Amino acid sequence: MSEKKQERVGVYVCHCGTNIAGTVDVVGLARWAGEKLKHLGVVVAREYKFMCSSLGQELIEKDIKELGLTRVVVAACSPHLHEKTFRTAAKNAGLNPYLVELASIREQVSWVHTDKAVATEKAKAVVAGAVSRVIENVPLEEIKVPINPDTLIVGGGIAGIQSALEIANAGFHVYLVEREPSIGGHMAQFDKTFPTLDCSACILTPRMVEAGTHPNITLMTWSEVVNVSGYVGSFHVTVKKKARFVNEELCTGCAICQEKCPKKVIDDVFEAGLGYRKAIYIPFAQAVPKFPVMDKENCTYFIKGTCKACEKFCPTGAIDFNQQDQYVDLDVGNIILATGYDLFDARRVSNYGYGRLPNVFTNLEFERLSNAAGPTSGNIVLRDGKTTPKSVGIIHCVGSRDKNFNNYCSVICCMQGLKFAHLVHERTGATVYNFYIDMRTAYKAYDEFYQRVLEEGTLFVRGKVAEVTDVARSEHEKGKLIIQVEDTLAGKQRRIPVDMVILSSGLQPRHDAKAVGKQFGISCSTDGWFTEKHPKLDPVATMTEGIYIAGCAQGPKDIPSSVAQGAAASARVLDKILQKEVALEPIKASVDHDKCSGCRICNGLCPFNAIAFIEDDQVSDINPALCQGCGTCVAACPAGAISGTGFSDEQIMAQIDGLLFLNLLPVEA
Amino acid sequence: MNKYLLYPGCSMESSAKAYMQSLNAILEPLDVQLEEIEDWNCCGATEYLGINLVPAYSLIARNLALATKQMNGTRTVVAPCSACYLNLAKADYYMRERPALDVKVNEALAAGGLQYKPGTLDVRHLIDVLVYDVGLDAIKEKVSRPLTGLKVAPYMGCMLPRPDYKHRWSDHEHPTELNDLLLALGAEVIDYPLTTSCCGGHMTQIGPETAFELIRRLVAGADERGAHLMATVCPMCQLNLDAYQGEMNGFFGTEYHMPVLFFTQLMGLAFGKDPDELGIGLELVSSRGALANIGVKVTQPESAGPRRKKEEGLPMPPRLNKRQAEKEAVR
Amino acid sequence: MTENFEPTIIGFTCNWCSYRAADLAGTARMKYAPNVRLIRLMCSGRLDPTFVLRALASGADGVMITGCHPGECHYIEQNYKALRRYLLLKRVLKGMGIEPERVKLVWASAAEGAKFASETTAFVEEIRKLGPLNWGKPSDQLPIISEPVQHEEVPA
Amino acid sequence: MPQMTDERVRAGLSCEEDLSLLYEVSTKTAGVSHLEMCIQCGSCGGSCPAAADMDHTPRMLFAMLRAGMREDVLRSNTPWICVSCYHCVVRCPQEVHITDVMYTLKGMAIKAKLYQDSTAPHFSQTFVGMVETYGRGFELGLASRHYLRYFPLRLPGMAPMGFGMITKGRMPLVPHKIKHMTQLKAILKRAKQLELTS
Repeated sequence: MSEKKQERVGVYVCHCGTNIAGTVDVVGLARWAGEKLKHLGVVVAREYKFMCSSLGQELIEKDIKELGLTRVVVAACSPHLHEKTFRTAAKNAGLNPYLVELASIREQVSWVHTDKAVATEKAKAVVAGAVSRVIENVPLEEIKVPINPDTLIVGGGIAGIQSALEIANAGFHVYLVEREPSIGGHMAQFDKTFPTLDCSACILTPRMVEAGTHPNITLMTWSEVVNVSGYVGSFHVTVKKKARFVNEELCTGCAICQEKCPKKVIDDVFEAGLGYRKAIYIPFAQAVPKFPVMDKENCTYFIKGTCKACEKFCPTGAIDFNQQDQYVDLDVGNIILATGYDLFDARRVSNYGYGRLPNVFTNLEFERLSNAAGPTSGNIVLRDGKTTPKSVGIIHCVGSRDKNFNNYCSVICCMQGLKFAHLVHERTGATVYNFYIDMRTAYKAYDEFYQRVLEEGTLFVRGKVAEVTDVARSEHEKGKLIIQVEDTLAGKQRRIPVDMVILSSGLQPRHDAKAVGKQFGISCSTDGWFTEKHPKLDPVATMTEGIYIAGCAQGPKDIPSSVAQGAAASARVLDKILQKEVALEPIKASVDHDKCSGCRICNGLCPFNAIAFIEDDQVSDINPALCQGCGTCVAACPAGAISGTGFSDEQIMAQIDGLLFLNLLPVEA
Repeated sequence: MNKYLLYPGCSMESSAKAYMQSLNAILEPLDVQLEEIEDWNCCGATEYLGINLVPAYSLIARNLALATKQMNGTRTVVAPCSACYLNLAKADYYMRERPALDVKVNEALAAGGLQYKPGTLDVRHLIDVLVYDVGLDAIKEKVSRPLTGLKVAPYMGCMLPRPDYKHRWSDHEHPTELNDLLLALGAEVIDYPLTTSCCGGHMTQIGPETAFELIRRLVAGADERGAHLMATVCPMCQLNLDAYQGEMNGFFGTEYHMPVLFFTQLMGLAFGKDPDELGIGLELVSSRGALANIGVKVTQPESAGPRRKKEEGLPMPPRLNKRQAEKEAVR
Repeated sequence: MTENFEPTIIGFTCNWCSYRAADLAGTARMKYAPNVRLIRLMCSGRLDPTFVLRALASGADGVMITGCHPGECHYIEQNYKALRRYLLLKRVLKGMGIEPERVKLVWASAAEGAKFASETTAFVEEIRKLGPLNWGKPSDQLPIISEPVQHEEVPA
Repeated sequence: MPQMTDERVRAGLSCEEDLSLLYEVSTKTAGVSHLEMCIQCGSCGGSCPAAADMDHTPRMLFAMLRAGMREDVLRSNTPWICVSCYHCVVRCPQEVHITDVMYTLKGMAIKAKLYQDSTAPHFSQTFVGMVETYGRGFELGLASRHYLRYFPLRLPGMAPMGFGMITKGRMPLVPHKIKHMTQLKAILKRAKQLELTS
C-alpha cells in the first residue's frame, strides 16, 4: 500500500434518508473509517443525511478547501447516479474531479441486504476498497477534439430523410447515402398509414422532394459506404457510387428508356415480388432522384451483347454502357445510421403455407396490392389477379414473439392488421378475421382505431394460428384456405375457411446489420438491432462517440417513432456541431514505448482500430480519440507496457486489497 | 461403402416384416452395411413414457448402451421405425439437456452392468442416411425399372420430422426428402400437404373413433389427389393406414382402397427386384391394381406440380429449403 | 464447519451490463448473499487474470467475473476475450492446485437484476461447499478443463 | 427445473403457492419443460389433430396447472387423447415440451388413480407388461388381451384384419424373447426405485 504518497483523504457517508441508514450503521461506519483507515491517509470522515443535497456538497467543498483534501470518497448511491454531482463539487473546490470515488453502499449494500451488522461490515469493506483505490487515482483532463460540421446519414428511409432535413435546415451540410436507386424506404411502398389512414405517398413525397432539392443535402443513391475510419469530429468515409449506366448530368427522367426496354423482371424490392419492372427502371413514379438505374444482371445487352433499345430511344443520349463504379471520399464529423429493417421471410413458417399456397400473402405484398400505384392499381384480388376475396384472414405475429424465429414483438403488426382489416372492408366488403395473441395498440389514437375497426365488424379471434391448409375436411371447406386455430377465448379448436390470408411478417434487422455495425464500430443486440447507449435515457446515441442511430435500425417501430428518432439524432448531432469541439471521457489506454516489445498482440484486440503499429519504432501506439477505454489491451499486454487511465492496474489492485482489508484485521467481538 | 448399426425395432420382425425384407433387398445394390445391435429390446413406443419416466428412458438407453459396444468404425445408429428413431434420439438428447435424467438412467443401467454417455452415438432414421449419405444420385443410378406413371402420395408421418432435435430435415411440416427420393425412382409424386399429419398412433388401440377420423383424412386426401398408393417410412403408420383401413371404411361407410407400401419396397421395385422378395402382397389393402401402372407406358402425365406457378396472375416467391437456409443463414 | 463459514468473494463487473444489473437488483430491493464485494471495470475484457490471482492471494475465497452477454458487449466483442481468459485461467488455477470452481463467469445484461442476484447467491453457496481457500500443492497431471464449458462457444 | 421458478428460489424470493403444481410437473418431465413460459397463445390447441375429442385443450390444461387445479388436470382425458404427433411442440413459440408434459401427466394420473375411464392406461400397462416379460413387443398378445377386455364388440369388425395379419405372418403367434432378460429386469427394477427430482 502507498502511504508514502501522503494523500489526505476525506470520507463522506450518506444516510440517503433511511435508504442507507435503515440498514447500515452509517455513524459507526464513518467513525470506523476515521479510525481504522487513518494509515491510508483518511483525515476526515463524516456522515450526513443527504450528501447529494447542496448542503452536503458544500460540506465536501468546505473540507477540500479548509482541510486541503487531495482525495474524496463518497459512500452513497451508485456512481451511475451521482458520480457527476460529486465530481463537479470537487471541481468547484479546485480539486481535480477524477480524484473523487463513489462507494456504492445503497444499491450494493443497504437495498440488497437485511441484517444490519452484516450490511455494515460489507459497507466497511466497500469504503476501504474505494479509499485505497482513490489514492491511486491520478488527475485527469478531458480530451477535446474539433468537430467537422458535415454529417453523413446512411439510409434514406423516413428516419434518414427526417434527420437530413433537420440538420440541413439548421444550415449544415449532409451527405445522405441510400443503397437503393431512390430514397423513400419502406414507407414509399405503403398505401395508407395508421391510425389516420392518410395516404403514405401524399405525406412522404414532399419530404423526399425537399431532401432531393435541398442545397445543404448531397444525395447519393444507388450507393453504399465501403469504408469508415477516424473518430468523432473527423470521420473519413468512402462511398461506392454503383454504376447506374445513366449519365445523371444528361438524364431528364423522362422514363422513355424504361418504356422501351424489352426485358421484364420480377421486382422483388419495391413491388415485394408482386409486380414487374424493366431491366432499366425508375423504381416508382415519385422516385427521388428521378434517374433510372440499369440492372446489369438482367439487361439483354449485358447478357447477349445486343439490344441497346434504351440507348436508341434516349432523347438526351444519357445512357452510358461504359459507366464504372465510383468511389467518393467524404470527411464528416458525425454519422447517423438509419438503415431500417428487413421483412421476416414468411416462408420459414411453413405451416402458414406462404410460397406453397397461392392466396397466402405477406403484409408487404398486401401493401402493394392495396396501393393505387401498385400492380393491381389498388384492387384487392387473389393471386389469379382478378378474383375479389369474400373472406380474408389476417394473421399476426408471423415470425415475431416466437422463439423458433424472432423472440421479440415487431410492434407495428397489430396496428397494421387493423389497417388491413379496414382497407379490405372498405374496398371489398369481405368478411375479415384478425388472429392475434395479444392486441397491442398502445399509442396516441391507436386504441381508438381498434375500436373503429371493431365497429366496422371485423371479427377477432384470440389465438396463434396453428396452420393454413388447402386440405378440406368438408364441403364448405372445399376450394378455400382453412385457417386452423384454437379460439382461446372459446376454448375450442376452430377451422375457418377464407379466400385470402395475409401474414403480418415481423420486422428483423437488415441481413448485413452486424457487418455494418462492425464497419462503424457499434454493437448489435443478440437480436441483431443496433445497440443504443442507454435503452431509456440515450436511445439515439451509441457507445461510439459521434455515431448515432435512428428508426428501425435500432429496433422495430412505427413511422411516428422513426420520425421522432430521426429528429432526435439530428438534435444530438447539431449539439455536437455547435460545440465546435467535443470533450471525451479521459478513460483511455496508452502505450509506454520504452516498455513495448512490439509483439503486436494488442493490435488485433481493439475493435475500434485505435491501436496502430509504428513500423519505424517497432512499437504499438494508441490513438486516444479512437480509444473507447475498454481496457482489453491493457489486460493483454505481456510487457505491461499499456496502462489505462481511470482503471489502472494500480487502482484495481489497490481496490482488491482494500475490499479484503477487513479479512486481514483481527476479528473483533 | 456406408456402414451403420441397426436398431430394427419390434414391428420389423412382425407387422412390418415387409419393411425388413425390402430393406435387406436394397442394401446390397446401395452398398450399405447394417450391423444389428446385439440383443436389443423394445423402445417402449409411446406407451412406456406415459407410465414411468426413469424406467422408460432406461429401457431405451439399454439399446444405446449395447450399441456403443459395437461401435467399430461407425457411431451412427439407424432406425427404420420413426417411433424407435424418435425414442432413441430423444433419450440421447434429454439425457444431455437434463443432467438429472442422465444420472438416474445411468444408475439404472449400472444395475445391468451397462452405461451410456449421451452424445456418444448419432441416431438417424433410415431415409435420412439413404437420402443424405448414400445420396439421390447413387440411388438414381441403380434404378433399372423407373416407377413411371405410378402416382404416389409421400407420407412421412409425425415422429420423423418432429421434434427434430438435430435439425436434420428440410422442414417440420412439409419435408421434401421422401418426395425427392420417390422422384429419383421415377415415380409421379402427387402434391400431398398431409405428408406429416398424424396416422392416429396408438389411438387405433385405445380410441378407435379418434384414430379412424385421422386415418380417413389421410386416405381421403391421397385418394382425392389421385394417388395410386401411399409410400410410408414407418411401421406404425403402415399398420394403422393399411390394417385399419377396412375397419375405418366400415366405420364411415366409405369404400376407400388405398394401398400403403414402405418406401423401401418401391425402391426395390425400381431396382428391378422381384415383388415377392420385397414382401409385396403382405399388405392387407392389395397394391396389385396400383402396381399394374408400372412399366406401362403412359402418355406424358399432366404435371402434378403444385398449382402455384401460374403464368398469368401475380408471381409467387420460390419455395424455401430450411436445411439449405440454415446452412446459408447469417445468424 | 462449512455451516458457519462465510466466504468472501470478489466480483468483477462490467460498467455497462453487470454493474447496472447490480444497480437494478438494488433498486428492485432484491435480496442476495452479502458475501460478494464488487469492483467496477469498464468491460469484462479489462479483466487481467492477475487480478483474480491477487484477490485469491489476499484472502478471497472465490471470484465472480461478470459481463455482457456474448453479442451484446458495449465494446462489440471484448467479452469474448474475457471468456477466453476465463477458460485459460481455470486451467492455470487447476495447475496451481486451486479448485477451478472458485472462479465463475456470469453473463448478466443491465436488465437482469434478478439473474445477478440469484447467480450471486448460488455462487456463494457453491463456495461455501468448497470451504475456505487453502492453497494446495500444484496438481501433477496436465491442467485441463475438467467439465465441458456451458457458455456460448468462443469465435475463432 | 424451470428457469424462472429456479431463479425465484435461488434469489430467495417468495414462490407463489399456485406455482407448486406447475413446478412438480416441470420437475417430473424428462427434458426442460419450459412450462412456466406458456403465453396461452393456443398454437398447441390449434395444432392438435385430436383436439375435438379432448375435454380441455393443452393450453387450457397449462392454465389449470398454474392455477393449481390438480384434480381437474389429472382427471382430464387430454393426455390420453394425445397422439404424440409433435405438431404443437414444433409450433409452440415458447418451446414448451408439450408432448412430454402429456406423458408426465399420464404418469401422475395413474399414480393418483384419477384418470378417466379411458382404456389407454390399461393398454399402456399391458404393453409395458409384455415388454417386461419378453423384452420385445408382442402384438397378438397385446391386441387379444386388450380387445377382449375393452372392445369385444370390435372383434368381429376386426376379424378379417386379424385373420389377414396372422395368415400373412405379420402377427406371430409366439412372442420373441430377448437373451438377457435378467439384465433388462435388473435395470428396470433399479430404474423404478429412481424418481426424477429437481
